[in-house]
Amino acid sequence: MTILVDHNTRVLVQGITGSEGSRHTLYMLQYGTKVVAGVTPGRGGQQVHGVPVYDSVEDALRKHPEVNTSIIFVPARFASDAVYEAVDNGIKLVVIITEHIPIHDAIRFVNYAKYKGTIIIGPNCPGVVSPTISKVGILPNSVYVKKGPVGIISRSGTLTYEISYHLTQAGFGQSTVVGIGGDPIIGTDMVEAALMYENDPETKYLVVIGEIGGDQEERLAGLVRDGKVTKPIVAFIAGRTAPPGKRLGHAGAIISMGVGTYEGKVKALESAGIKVAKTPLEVVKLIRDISK
Amino acid sequence: MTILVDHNTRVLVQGITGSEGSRHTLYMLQYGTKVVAGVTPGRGGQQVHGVPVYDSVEDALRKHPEVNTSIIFVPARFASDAVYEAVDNGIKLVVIITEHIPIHDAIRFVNYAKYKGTIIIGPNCPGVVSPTISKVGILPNSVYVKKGPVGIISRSGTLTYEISYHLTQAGFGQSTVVGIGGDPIIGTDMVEAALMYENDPETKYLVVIGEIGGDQEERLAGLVRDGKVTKPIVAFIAGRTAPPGKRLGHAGAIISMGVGTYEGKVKALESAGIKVAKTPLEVVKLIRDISK
Amino acid sequence: MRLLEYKGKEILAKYGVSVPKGIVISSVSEIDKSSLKYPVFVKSQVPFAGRAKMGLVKRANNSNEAKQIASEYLGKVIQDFEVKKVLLEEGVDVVKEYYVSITIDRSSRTFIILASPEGGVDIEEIARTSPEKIYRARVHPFEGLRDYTVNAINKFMGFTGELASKFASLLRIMYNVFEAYDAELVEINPLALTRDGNFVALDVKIMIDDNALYRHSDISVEEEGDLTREELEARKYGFHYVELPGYVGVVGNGAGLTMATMDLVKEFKGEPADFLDVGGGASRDTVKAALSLLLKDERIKGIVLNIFGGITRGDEVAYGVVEAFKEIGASKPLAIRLKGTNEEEGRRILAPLGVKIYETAEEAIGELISKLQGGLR
Amino acid sequence: MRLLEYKGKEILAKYGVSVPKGIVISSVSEIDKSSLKYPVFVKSQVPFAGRAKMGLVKRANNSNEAKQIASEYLGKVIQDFEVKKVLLEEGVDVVKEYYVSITIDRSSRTFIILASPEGGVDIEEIARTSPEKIYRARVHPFEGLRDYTVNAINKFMGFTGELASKFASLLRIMYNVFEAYDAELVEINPLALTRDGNFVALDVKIMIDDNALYRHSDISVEEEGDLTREELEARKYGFHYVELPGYVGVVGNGAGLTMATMDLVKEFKGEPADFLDVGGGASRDTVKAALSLLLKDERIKGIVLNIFGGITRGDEVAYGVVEAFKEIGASKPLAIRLKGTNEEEGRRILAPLGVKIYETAEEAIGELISKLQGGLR
Repeated sequence: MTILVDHNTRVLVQGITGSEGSRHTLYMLQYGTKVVAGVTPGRGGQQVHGVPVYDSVEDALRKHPEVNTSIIFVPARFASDAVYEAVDNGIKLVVIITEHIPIHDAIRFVNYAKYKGTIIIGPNCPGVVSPTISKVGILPNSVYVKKGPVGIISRSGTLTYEISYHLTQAGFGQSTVVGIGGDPIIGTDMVEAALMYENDPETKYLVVIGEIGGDQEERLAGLVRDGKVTKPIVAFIAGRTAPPGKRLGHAGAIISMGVGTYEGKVKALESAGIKVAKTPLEVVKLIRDISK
Repeated sequence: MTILVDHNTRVLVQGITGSEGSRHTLYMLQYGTKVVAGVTPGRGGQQVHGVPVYDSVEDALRKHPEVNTSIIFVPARFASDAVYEAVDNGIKLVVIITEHIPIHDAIRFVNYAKYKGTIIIGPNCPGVVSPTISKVGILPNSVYVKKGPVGIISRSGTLTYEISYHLTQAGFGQSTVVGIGGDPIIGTDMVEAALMYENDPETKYLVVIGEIGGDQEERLAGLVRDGKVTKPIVAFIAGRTAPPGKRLGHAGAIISMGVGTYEGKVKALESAGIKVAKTPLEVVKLIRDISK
Repeated sequence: MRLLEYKGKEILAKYGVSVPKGIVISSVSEIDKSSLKYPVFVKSQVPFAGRAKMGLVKRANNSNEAKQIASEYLGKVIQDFEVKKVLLEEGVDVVKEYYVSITIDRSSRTFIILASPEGGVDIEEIARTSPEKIYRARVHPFEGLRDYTVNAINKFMGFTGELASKFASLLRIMYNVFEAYDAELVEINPLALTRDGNFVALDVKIMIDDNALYRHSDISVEEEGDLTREELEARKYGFHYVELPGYVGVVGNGAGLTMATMDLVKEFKGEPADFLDVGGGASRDTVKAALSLLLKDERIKGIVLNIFGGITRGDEVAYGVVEAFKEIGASKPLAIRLKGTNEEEGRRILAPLGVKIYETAEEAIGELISKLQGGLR
Repeated sequence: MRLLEYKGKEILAKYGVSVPKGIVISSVSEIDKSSLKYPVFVKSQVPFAGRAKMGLVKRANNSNEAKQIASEYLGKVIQDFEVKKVLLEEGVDVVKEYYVSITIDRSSRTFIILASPEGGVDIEEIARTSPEKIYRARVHPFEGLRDYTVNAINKFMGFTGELASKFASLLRIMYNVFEAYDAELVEINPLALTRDGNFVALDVKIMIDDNALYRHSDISVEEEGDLTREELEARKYGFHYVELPGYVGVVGNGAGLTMATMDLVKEFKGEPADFLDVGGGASRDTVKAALSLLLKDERIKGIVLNIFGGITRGDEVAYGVVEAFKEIGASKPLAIRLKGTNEEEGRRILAPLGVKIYETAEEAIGELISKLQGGLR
């Protein structure tokens, strides 16, 4: 088993005719993902890499009622609309790749999706992959070649690929890898993702890739202390050398109100018995130690 | 067993110092309801019929964490605020007696409550009573004196008392009686209430008191046809002689777009095998027939 | 409350919707002062549908005709409503007529937009005869009107390009008005597409939630005069009253019980003359006013008062009855059914009147109607 | 984007918040034209905190003093930011100072109001030393700011009667501004209670979500001049850049990987000179601009470029490097780590430069730093 994405995943690509949407549709198809339809308003009737394009989600679902997952490449100004369209049409998992979505928009659609029972991953995230099974995202195909016992939750994009790559090189395949996104407001946070893995029998260990800013890592530590997450965890937190009060790229990565420092996170994690790696490569070492 | 209200019900009265709030607090106490606290902003520290009054729900819950139910008597202009306060404080059942709440307010707080997992009964409703156990409402104590196998769902107030009275006179006690309210937008509709009764082993028969207008009765009939509600139902629909396009009292009771006629409702109900009584007294006769 | 056409148009125009050029008058003399181009449509301002069929909208080719029609309308009483305003509008060069409205969808607890390329006719008629010609788009208040919804409606309506963006703006304005005014309905029917490619609202129906009127000081009930006499009376005393064509007066407490009482009157072969719900917790003043209204109504031959007390107290009801009788006189047979809260006190207060108090509504109505029908024969 | 104080005050004042009487100047000559009553506070307009301690706010007793202070501020470059505006404000008769702000609460995904009777100091300081003095009220966007929340805040702050209703209005205005401007923060600190019983915003900090700036045409970035040089440059090329005090230039793709690269530099006993994230799917132009910025920075002795391609393509990155080298010259040691999408093409394109391409970031950084430290010794 995996979380979020599995053999039954049938994908709709919103914004399929854009350059990113089109390119990653190809990559997903190459990976083996069942991409069954795409949407771009006004482009109904076209095809992108053999995938039929529709004017609206409603039109697409009428022809492809098996769709249960959507991935959004729509530009930021129109992305919120695409999210509502997916949610209102009852799609159960929506992965938002788009970055630069206004935070006031995100806070509303994330709450709306939760209210409607749709899981949102992102925005500003690399997506989800269950290696060798299905990928709904932009993670590089070449990295995700091995199924295995490690579940990854990451606030980062490229750093995830980096760590996944090293894990795979060292023989540790992954059950599912979730890039939850780096924005301050995201649909599924570290804690929620960890609870999903908790119910997945194939995931034996968790790798959590955090960053400075926010309190997700601290809340995850709380969950572990409360016994609600019981699987062994190895964490890596980026931003040890980041100065407070500055945003480092991600809007999410800012230390404020004394919350979200590297030290605070490491302390919280370690006090909950979570191993914290100092470098990306050390993650592999710690997972190896645990798995012995 | 009962639905919504039982031996564990602990009630907070919002608007307890108003004349209605105060009077019905007394009646509820006399009925045996565990009314443990009341709220009126600015009146914290007072008592109403021995029930302590607080300035806010937060204050009340701090002292009475056992509260799980709220009843709202706050005047219409302030009632929405009271609902949000109850919902935000995690109260699981909120019964709104107040009438004349603007419909745009209701549509928002009803959706908000659903999103937060709070059950709303009303607005503009007589409340809920599980006879001899607990009452959260304004239904007359003298009518609700007998526990029994009949579950009542009603869009009406006084008509409910009338029919309950006749049922009790005829020996048919009630498990729970829910006055769902007569406004166009209500927190729990006939269909939702029927599904609650479906899971209550003590409820053997349902009495549904409908009215012209809306499509709740039609949707209930659909549920019965789909086998989702299986208990025998007797219905009475008020407004057989009402002219179309006119509102009869309740904002809910208006026939429009050809939806909500008496004939349409009776047809839908009967085609689902539901008996429809022509007069309130006939309800008793039909229940007697069914129970034989 | 249903706004009169001109008021609804004023609001939509303020938000940017095109409406025909026109003037609202309350006296014929105002017509001469206007600079309207003839022909014009002279439209009596009444708060109900079907004006054209009732001859309440007519075409005038010059100001004399306009004055003649307007003077015929002004002061006319139709369905108990007195016409106090008349709208004169210039014609519009119409290519096609559409229907569009926003209202509340009870079952999904959302707003809903209805749009149809078949305008000008009654939407209930379209809904009955060709429901596939109406597009229904739900709009959740938590998300607002989204582009994807607007696109879907445009597609259904067959609007593309510039027309689609004009219709999109129109929908957004309607939605804003719907929210801003606590409306239960904002309807444009017909919505005209003109020869020069614009949308013009030919007729407008806006219904405002009575319970939210306090938030809308620009809408004044009395001044607009768009309520019937009974509605105004009912508003004053806080009961709900609807006139019906029969001869048996019906008073109850609670809408359901009152409707059920009407239904029983019919079941006993009588004809209800009204629906009058004194509401929950009615005071003696309300009961007195309600009963007085019916006692004074010459159509009404007898009255049934059906009370099952909950919030409503039997003693208050009884005092109201006593006071009404004192003031108007016991001119008509009255059958009282009184149960519930303070029933015993009520009976004691009513005893001096010598009126029979029944145990059930069936008995009360049965006896009253056989008495009346005896009297009518 | 952090608005300059005067701009934040303008917005709040427009919505009805009282601010001290004052003028904004961009040249000293404007002071004579004003009718300010002295003494005034002369406040340099810079987008960061701690002005008072840095001597960037001073009191002037007459116009000569004001002119002298203003001329000292105008044109001054502080933390790489050039002061272009100065605010002169009359004093306010303060009884007590409070703190109030609205921001976003990530974990609950709601808005949050923070209020404290301890104003004037840094809120992070209060949060650390006496967290019980801060009231935190969550406001869900689906319900908006409710009375019960306002009441609770008033109670905590100790406001009753008229003061409570004035503070309630203030909160509502702040909330409206917060929503209307896509703000991430609306903060008034200190909020003064004046002797005549009014609230006056003495200092204001508004942060607008960069991603929503397109909706706010009244806020123009360049014109306000409230961005540092690097921020402006980064905005132009679409990468994220933060200057740090070290000597090792860091470029990565993705915030996490770039931070991890910085951390590795430190781990290998180097000092990162910057955080530069070229973002996802960076074009050759972006890479070229990023690298050029660091190549030109004299503080920087060597650069590590750490790319793990996903959206970002190795060939594009490589072309960017080649072009930067062509333009600026290979003046500093560069350690490149390139993995992922189109890695092989990238290596091929970079081959002519003779730069070593590493397999892991650890190797690249390790070798670079030992080379630099060798050179520094």
